[in-house]
Amino acid sequence: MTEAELRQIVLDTLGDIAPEADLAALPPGKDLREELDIDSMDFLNFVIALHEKLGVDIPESDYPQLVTLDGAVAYLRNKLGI
Amino acid sequence: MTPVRITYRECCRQAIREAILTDPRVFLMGEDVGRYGGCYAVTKGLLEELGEDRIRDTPLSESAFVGAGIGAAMAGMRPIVEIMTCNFSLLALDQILNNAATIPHMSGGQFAVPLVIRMATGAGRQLAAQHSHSLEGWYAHIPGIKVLAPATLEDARHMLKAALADPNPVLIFEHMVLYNMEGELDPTIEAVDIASAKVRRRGQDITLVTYGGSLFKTLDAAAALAQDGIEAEVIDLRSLRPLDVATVVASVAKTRRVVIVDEGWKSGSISAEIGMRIVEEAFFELDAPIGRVCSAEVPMPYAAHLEQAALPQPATIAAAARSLVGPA
Amino acid sequence: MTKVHLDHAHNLHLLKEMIRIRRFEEKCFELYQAQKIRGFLHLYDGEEAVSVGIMQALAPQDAVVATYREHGQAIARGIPMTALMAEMYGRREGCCRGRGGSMHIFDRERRFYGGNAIVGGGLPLAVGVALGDRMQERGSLTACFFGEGAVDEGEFHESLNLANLWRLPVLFACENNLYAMGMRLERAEAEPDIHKKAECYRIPSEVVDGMDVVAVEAAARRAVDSIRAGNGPYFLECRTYRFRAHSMFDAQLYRPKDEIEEWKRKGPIVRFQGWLSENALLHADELERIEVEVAAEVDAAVAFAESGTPEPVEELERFVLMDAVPA
Amino acid sequence: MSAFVMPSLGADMEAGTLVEWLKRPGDRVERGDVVAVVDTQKGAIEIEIFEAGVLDRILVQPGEKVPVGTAMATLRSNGAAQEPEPAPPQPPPEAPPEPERPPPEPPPEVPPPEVPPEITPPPEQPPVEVPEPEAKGGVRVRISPAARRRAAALSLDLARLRGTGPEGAVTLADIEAAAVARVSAPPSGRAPGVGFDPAAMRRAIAAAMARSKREIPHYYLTQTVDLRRALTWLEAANRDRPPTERLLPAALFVKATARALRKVPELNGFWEKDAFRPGAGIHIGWAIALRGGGLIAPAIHDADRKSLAELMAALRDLVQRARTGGLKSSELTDPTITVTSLGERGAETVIGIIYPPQVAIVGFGRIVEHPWAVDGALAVRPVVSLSLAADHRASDGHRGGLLLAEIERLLQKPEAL
Repeated sequence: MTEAELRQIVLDTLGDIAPEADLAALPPGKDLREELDIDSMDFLNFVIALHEKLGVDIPESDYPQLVTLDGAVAYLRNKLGI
Repeated sequence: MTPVRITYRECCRQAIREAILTDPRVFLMGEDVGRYGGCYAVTKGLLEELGEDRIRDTPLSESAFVGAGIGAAMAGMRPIVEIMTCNFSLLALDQILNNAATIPHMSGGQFAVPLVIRMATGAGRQLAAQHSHSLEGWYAHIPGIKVLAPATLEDARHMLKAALADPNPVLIFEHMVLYNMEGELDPTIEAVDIASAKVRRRGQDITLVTYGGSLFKTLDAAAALAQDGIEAEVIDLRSLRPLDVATVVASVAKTRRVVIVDEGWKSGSISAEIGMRIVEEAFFELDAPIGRVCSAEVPMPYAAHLEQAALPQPATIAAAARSLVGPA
Repeated sequence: MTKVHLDHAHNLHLLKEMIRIRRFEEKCFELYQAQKIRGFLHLYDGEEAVSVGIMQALAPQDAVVATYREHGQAIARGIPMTALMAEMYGRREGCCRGRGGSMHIFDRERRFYGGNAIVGGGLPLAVGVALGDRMQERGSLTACFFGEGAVDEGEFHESLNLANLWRLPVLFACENNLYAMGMRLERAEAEPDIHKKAECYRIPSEVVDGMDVVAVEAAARRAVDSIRAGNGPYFLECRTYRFRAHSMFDAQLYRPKDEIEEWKRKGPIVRFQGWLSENALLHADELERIEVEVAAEVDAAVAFAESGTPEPVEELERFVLMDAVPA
Repeated sequence: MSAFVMPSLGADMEAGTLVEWLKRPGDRVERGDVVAVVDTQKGAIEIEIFEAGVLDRILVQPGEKVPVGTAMATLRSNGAAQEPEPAPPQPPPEAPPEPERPPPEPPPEVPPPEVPPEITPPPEQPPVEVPEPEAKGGVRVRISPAARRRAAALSLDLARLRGTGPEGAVTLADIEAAAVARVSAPPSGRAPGVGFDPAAMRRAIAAAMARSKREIPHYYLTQTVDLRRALTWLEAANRDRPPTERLLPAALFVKATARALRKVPELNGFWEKDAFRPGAGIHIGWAIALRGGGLIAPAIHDADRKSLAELMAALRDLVQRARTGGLKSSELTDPTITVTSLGERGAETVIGIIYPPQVAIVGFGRIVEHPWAVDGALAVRPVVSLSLAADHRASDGHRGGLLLAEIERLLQKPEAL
């Protein structure tokens, strides 16, 4: 899996949670929760979706690394070793 | 056991004869059932064999002899009363409703009315309005009685036995067009129940619910539909009260479409009741409106072409089914 | 004893009317076997004197209520054979557009209030027509025909009681032909003497030889005079016999063949025609002319029916509800 | 030469068996003479001939059963010479094999009536189970019940579906096809916000809130609650749970409120016709903010008896279905009290407006770090502002206070929730 494919999976997952959001315009470094009006329930669903799609375990303590698009992609690349 | 070739009329006769020979409490009463041999020749020869005491010709007094049948049943007999046709039963409706159907309940269970009333029913022989009614649906409205509509030879042969064994008044409607029907009686069937419907033809595209004389028109319609690749499931109700709704609902849940075929007039008919039961119990299974094919709401005309136009026909049944199945 | 005015013309009229009915019924019997007439068919052979006799005493404004064995009453009342035959062919040109058939003949113009296929069903109607006529002071009466089988129906009791209670102008004409379908009189009646039943309701009643057209006419005139004088209903028991089966499909297991032959020998036509000839009141050519005229009338009726047209199916539901009461 | 045929003696007589000839070939016959005897189901019946003439040849022998209309003998009309012996008569038409079923009286060719048999229109009563799938602009979608239920289950927007059923109605097959089409749709083909019509929802919220303010005499209480024990327990509990089973503070809030209501039942129920009607159970209405606007508070049934894991699953399910229009109307109508929480990005304190005909609403603000006196010393603690708005017709401030105190007490022992 390439980084671009991984980024697309993250974007798709965010799209399921915030269907009406314009993901193309999402600044990759900004806090997702602010940009996409995501609450704790949405964020939990985001983590669950990544866990199910990619088979990675994401402990609660790692949540802060996933709050931006770039952060999430980097974290997952590291986890998946790609 | 080689199957026996027999007519629906002969099945009825054998059932009556067997009942009288096996149970001293059973006797037959009705207009011209003895010397004349029965208006439809069902009881021909029984008077000579079983005698005047057990095969009783009555004067033309329907209210009196039906009421007498109720009284004899309450006194311990197991009478079979023949009303020549359901058209004449209107003269005995008060006895059937206010006595036979009501006394067991009204007496607090002190009296049962183990009575069987047989009637010919239906149209199709140009007997005009007063002799062509189909009133099974009316009687199926009444709590306290059971209403049967034997269509097959096996049911004509064995329903009477079960009806006589039942402690309640049981009305058996024999569609007059069926008397001449001939076929092979299944020898393996010794007895039948009188409460459940039967699937006479399997299918998964649409359910056709019917009873009595309309069964064979409905089977013809199903055959026609099969040519268009539409497999119809045909259900023979056999009993109109109690109604075996479960069998109907199970089929509708599979096919999701249903047409009810009923020779009665549509308004307040048994088909109306069946349709309502389906809506109450299988509303979410439906994928199309419930269809009905009934007689036109007119007094049955004598002229052949008008009578045939008024009655349900295989063509109209198949058309109703096609309109619900939509483009294959 | 009211006397029947027996002039030559009247004799021929009585004879011809009976022969008209007989030949019509014979043609119906033939046409049924050829599947031209269907359903139930109850023929009147042997009872002609009752209808013809009674109809002589009725006036045009009087009403008639009959039963399913009604061809005799219909023809004697003047309903054309053409309309009757077309009705049995199920044609629109029939007296009821082909909807009634043999058992349900109606004719508004001749106040023929129909045949009724439910035994006893006509009696309450007749009482009602008489009540309506009396309340509208029409000065007319209603002749109600029924068989002896009807006396066992509850409606017989209810109708006779009501008719005399309100002194209604009803002529109860019982055609006692000894058989209610397969039930011989004695096997059905605790009291086989039918006319006695009318006494329970204090209705004047008579027994009359239903095979003697003159006797029937005389009795009918006595009855009509009494009714028109305001004495209320009158009961006539006409003892007669039907030569044919109850209906077309009847092996007549319930009566011996010689009994039928015996009654045929003293049938209404044979007797009256014989009496006229013996008393030189009928010439051979007159009888010949009657037979030729009747045969032509019957053949014309058949031709009319054969050329009839079926009522369009689109009219099936017409008259289920009426738009208005016919004037 | 004419034929003497088997006559029809009754409406339902199809055939007859010749029993006996009463005349022999060469006999003279007159109209009305009885020439034979035929047996039927009714018994033996004498048969008349309607033509005068001389009986010519017999075609049917006694004992033979032949259908009505079959020629049984030939008749020479008067004076005609005996016909030369014609070819042997072909056997009377083979009696049609007795059909299994009654040979339907051959009805004259009756064209099916032009008027199609009237199919009674489907009953128009609205579905009970699933909220009205009004298409935009309020036009009712013609859809079969089975199709509607399936659409709800698949969270399909009905408005854009074209039906292939009677008069264009949407059928089950149409739903199945649409569902398949959606799954295979390219990712970008995102289904827009689904379910509720925002305008209709806004109208409904406005009406309810206005009525609440108009009719209900609210009293308000707030309390600040220390959450250190609760959050510490939560962190430990989530450490060894997979994401799908992890708990959020909301689960603790719902459970604590539900258990507390057992002690103060007069806050759990409805105010109807000037009287309090207690709830048949403790059904917590959990306020969910919908993306793109709108608020809905579906019920978590018997919240006091559910485990934290069950509550969490219920919360996730409600949020997911609320946002896709898959809620049952019964879930919207039977909460016995409402709990609202604005979450991490809400205000510190939220004080709600009661949702009629309920009699109370509990609010949880944002969890924040506050200075907190512990045994006389200053410490920093994560706290939450807990509020209650209650209907003064049904309860008094004192009872409201007891509820908040009980919630606080329960939150100090999260492991017991």
